Amino acid sequence: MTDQLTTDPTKPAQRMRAGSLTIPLIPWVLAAALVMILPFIFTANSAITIMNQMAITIIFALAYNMLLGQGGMLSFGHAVYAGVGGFACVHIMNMDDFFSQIPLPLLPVFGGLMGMGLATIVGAFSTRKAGTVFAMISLGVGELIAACSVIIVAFFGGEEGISGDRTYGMPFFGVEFLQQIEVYYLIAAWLMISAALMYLYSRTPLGRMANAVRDNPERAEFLGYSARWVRFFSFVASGFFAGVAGALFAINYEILTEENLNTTQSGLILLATFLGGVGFFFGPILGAIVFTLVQTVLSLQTELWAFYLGIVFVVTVMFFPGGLAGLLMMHVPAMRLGKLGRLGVPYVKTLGAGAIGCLGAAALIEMTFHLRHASAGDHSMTLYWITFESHTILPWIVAIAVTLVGFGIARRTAPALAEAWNDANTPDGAPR
Amino acid sequence: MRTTTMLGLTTALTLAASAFAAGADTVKIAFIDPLSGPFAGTGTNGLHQYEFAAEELVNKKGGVLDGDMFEIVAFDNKISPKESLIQLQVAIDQGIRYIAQGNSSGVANALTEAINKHNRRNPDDRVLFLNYSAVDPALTNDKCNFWHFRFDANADIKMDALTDSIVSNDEIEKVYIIGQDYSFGKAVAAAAVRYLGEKAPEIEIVGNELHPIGKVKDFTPYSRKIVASEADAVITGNWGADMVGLGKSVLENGFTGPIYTYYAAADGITAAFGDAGVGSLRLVAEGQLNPPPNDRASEYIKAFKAKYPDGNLSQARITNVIEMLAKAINEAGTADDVVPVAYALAGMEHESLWGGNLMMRESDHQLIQNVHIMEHTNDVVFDHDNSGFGVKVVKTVEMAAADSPTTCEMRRP
Amino acid sequence: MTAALEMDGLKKSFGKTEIIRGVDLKIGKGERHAIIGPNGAGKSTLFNLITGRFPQTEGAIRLHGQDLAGKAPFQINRMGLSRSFQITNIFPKMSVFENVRCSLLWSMGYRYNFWSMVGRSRALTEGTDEILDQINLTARRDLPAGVLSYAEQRALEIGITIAGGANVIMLDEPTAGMSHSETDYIVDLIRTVTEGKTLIMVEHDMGVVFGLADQISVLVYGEIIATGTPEAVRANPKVQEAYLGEALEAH
Amino acid sequence: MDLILVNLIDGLVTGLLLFMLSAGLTLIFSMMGVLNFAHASFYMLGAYFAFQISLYLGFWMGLLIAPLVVGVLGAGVERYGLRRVHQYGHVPELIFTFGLALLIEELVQFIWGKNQMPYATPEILQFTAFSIAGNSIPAYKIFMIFISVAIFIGLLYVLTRTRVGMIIQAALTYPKTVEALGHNVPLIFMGVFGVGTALAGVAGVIAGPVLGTFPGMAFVLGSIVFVTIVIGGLGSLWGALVASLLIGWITTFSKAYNLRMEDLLTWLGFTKPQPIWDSAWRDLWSITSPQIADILPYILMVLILIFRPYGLFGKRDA
Repeated sequence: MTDQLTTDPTKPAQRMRAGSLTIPLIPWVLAAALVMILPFIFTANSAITIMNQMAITIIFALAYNMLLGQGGMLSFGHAVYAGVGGFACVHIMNMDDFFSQIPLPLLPVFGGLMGMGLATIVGAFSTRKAGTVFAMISLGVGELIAACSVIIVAFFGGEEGISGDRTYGMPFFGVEFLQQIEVYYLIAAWLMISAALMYLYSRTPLGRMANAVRDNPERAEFLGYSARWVRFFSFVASGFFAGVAGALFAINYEILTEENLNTTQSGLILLATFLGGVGFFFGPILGAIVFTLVQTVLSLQTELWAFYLGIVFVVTVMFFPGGLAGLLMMHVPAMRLGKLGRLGVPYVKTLGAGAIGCLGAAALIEMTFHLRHASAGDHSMTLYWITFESHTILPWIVAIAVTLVGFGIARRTAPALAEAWNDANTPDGAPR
Repeated sequence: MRTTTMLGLTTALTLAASAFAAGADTVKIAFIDPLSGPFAGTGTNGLHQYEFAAEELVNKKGGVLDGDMFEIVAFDNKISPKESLIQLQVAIDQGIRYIAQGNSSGVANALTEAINKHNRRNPDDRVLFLNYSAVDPALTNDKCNFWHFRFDANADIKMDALTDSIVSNDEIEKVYIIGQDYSFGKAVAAAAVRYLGEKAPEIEIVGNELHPIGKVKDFTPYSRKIVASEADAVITGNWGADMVGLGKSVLENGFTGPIYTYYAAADGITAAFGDAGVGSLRLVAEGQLNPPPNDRASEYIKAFKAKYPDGNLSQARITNVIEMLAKAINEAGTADDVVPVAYALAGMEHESLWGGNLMMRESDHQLIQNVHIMEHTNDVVFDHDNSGFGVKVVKTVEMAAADSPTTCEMRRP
Repeated sequence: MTAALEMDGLKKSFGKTEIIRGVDLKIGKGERHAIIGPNGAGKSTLFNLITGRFPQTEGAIRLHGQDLAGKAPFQINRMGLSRSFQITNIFPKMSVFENVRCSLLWSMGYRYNFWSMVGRSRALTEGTDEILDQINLTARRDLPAGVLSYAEQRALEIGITIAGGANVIMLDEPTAGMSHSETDYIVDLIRTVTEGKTLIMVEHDMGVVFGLADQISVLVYGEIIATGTPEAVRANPKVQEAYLGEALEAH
Repeated sequence: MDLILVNLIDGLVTGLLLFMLSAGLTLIFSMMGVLNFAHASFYMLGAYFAFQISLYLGFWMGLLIAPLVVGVLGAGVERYGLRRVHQYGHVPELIFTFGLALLIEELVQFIWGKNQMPYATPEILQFTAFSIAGNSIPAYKIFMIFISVAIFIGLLYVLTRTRVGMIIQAALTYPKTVEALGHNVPLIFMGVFGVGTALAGVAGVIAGPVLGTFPGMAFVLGSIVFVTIVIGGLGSLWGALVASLLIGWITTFSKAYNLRMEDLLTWLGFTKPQPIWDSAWRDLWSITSPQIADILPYILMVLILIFRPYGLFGKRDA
């Protein structure tokens, strides 16, 4: 026991100490560069629209994760803070005299303040408890405000929502934001600013205490911090950035409707955040990217996209509670040991086969769906760029065979992968 | 880790932009409506009607111009305004110039605004909006624009016809108005009050109320009130599950008078009412299926049912959209520049497949057409939902509201 | 001179059961005071009352002469009282370093600060490392606290408790469930880190009690039956009768 | 007034239906400490299964078989899903059931499509039981009341009068002790989950024909069920009953009577701004009670959570 405690204290500590003093700059610089370059790679307006949507979702998901991941508060109604921020911004856009006095890039500040204002009011009573009580209050408030959106027409515009025109703002260095690409850079700038601020927030005393309160609210109270106020401040900060996301939505789409507030939207952001992983700062970023792609791109390919998303989500919760980010970070120890390469071949063998099996299973699902729901005369269907007759036996045999073989190989090679995994995570020379 | 993300992003975005190559010999029409989620049934059925109409009415006759074929490209908007705007952008990027949408006035509002802004900001790739179903009167009034054309009769026109029918029925002395609590439900209620007040002030409106949209589990309390009010007729703009829920509950609780509706047919609603709705359900709509207006229409319906046995020819106006668009493109001599096409469409007169004349009013781009009052019955040639029940025309208002006023101030290029 | 901690007719009932039945106790500044008593005597309840976890039913508690009635745990902590728990109560997912740093934040005046980086404050980092050094956990600095051994977690618990610089330290059975060598280690640790502070502890291990305390109170069925120096308590017949008996003789 | 009596009966039907759902949910909550977001999805599955069975074997066999199938499915979800997620903590558990609810909705659409199913009440019950001042009470409603009350009494009997019930109650509070006594606690948990979901299944079977069998039926009812058990107090069976009836009557009466916000505001001493159509408050003044009937439970829940976080009948620490 005692010798365990008296191991040489200097070495590992020194190494890590440097890490905790400085904030890693390289990923941020890379991310900024990437964001700058992207529109030159994907030049189509639709690609830019999708990237705008992605950026907005990222900010929103990061804001949401300030609650879920960092504060341990599960909210079922967070869309209302983004929504109300967005609605406020559209109203500002419609105040001709005022709007022509402020440059468009400053608009998100107003959205943020609005989201923050609402969060202050709601947080005043909802953050007294965490857990189920908080979740249920968030659900109740979310439902209430969503229901108000069709009743209080003066502010929310009813089911049609309200729309404005971003170009009526004061020109910003001559830019009037007529084109998607100009909007892209505005959103990208806000993305970087918001992400950086949220990251920095997590490094402040309050941000650290949010983690402490999440893990053990009682202990935090005995350290001089009121768990309630820590939660409250996190909630308000999260409301601000959600409002910023809402404002950017208003700028990008120039319209806000009931769907920005409803519980479906709140549920989706929970889905995206959890899919990405709540345990790491970059988790929600991954989640938002993947989720937006599924929603806008996969949905062009199959009408069953929500079904697949549901499966992926449930599987994630069951087997990878750390989400995508957790999966990636599982590889860090192996990388530290410089043995990441050893996983390559087993990965290709098992995951490749597994992916083929999944594609086969998806094909079976699509074919079943086509068989059941396509119009009776319509026997031909296209899958993976192949057109065939869904009512003949051959495609079924092929799909079943692909599925079975894919999963079969994956299963066969799984032990080898596990072996390789253990190997890659064991320092050389250490006893196995 | 970043590289994997990038890889995924690259593939996905390439996919999104992949269908870039616009075919030289096709005129593409983007169909932006819900194809997944709760309203997918209606959306998919609409898509089939578009595909069938394009094939049957244009492509089989040799296409437009010098043999260009119509192609319907489907986009799933999940009935969300936000998704609709994204898909609109994708469609425009694919070189599509014609946007068809109909489900939800909220989406139509978002689209018409976005298209108006897009056409102003990008004069090189302007698009037209063919609204085939969204009936919010504002779309051809305050919010009208040069790029928007509505092929359905709007809520006011329908209410005009509907109240005509009520007024001509001597047995109706008390009317109950109930609807979903949102813009369309309110518009229906307001129009009903206005027209009844103008046409027959002696008819008493014994109830006028709104209920939350899509949230009501049990309509019994509402039905009780309706029955207790001794109303002779009910007017509602409800659709979907709210229509079935309200209608069934009202009938179950002993109401026997007529229920005037906008959307109580097809999409499972006809089947859900079945025998219970006979003698009560009335529908105001364009497009006559029963009795069949002419042989051509009968053939068309039969061919459609042969191809889509589970489908419903529920939106007859879709054939008008396709035929009139084809005609306009031929008149304009181009499918790429939408401005002459729009000028050709505005003011166009056309004889509908379903009988009667059509006229696209130049002042507000509202199609003027015959509006029918139909009743839910099993005495039909062509049924809905394969249920043996369908709707039959009992009264027709010719060229309804042809001279109705509009507040539209259209700016033309 | 006011006492560090003072209890006056303190009572606590849960429903109809009275757990603390009138406790009067004065603990002077700098005292090392152990509260002992048989199981179910109400020792932990007494701790929970003092630290604001439960509200008392009757009576008063004063910290440096200030009434604690109606104060929440965090307010009491800010007045200079800190406690550890019988069941290890740390932040298991955070690193050892972070555990200690969090407990320093309030006392170093950061409060609800959201504009400065904790990593940038040299004072904070050094302060934390100093504590880690004191509790001999420097080598474990960057591990998640949840993976530490039991004794290490107990050490960390004490570290968290003293880090805030409170001058009244309350330890609830700091050596519960430990082996002999571990116990010795913790006792040494407690002795050093509470130097110059008021220490109040609940403990079962009489070796620990007699090794550390200079005052002992005996709590039986919610009442203090004796208070005094170890020797006096040991000699008190009431105590012997009520509780200690053999345990003390054996020592 | 006669209408009051009629509304009382209607509200009772709504409330009892809600109770059948919330009873299972609250049992599951007191056992696992987690809100099952997918609970209403099992209700939907009950309706769909019963519809499918009724096509071949008639309504009554559907009433018998469908809940069993749903219960077995529910037990399977507990055994292979929740038990696994349990180790990660409460929040992932909640999120798991949330995902499950989405998945079940998609699955139902995948199998049955998106339209409403023509699931109807059995012909033998298609008559008017009695009328009160011209308002007919269908026999099916009486049947619904009868079934719900029977289930409540049965549940109460099993929980308080039988050995199994004793063991369950003990296992809810002291799982470790009960396990030490030689009972298979995981099996009990699985059983309770199965019974809870089967109850939801029964509710689905009997509500499907009147409230409609469509993919959105779970979503429409879903959150209101949580609201019910939160208002009643998490884990309290009596609380669930009282809250269900309360919500049933509140919504029914506020729909049945046109209470206007205008009257309330005037009574409170506010003056109506003129002209009203130009005022920012116009929407507030025009609100009527039927308009907001179905969101009243949410208002009630938020208020209760603010002033009494443990619900009407809940224990403080639950």
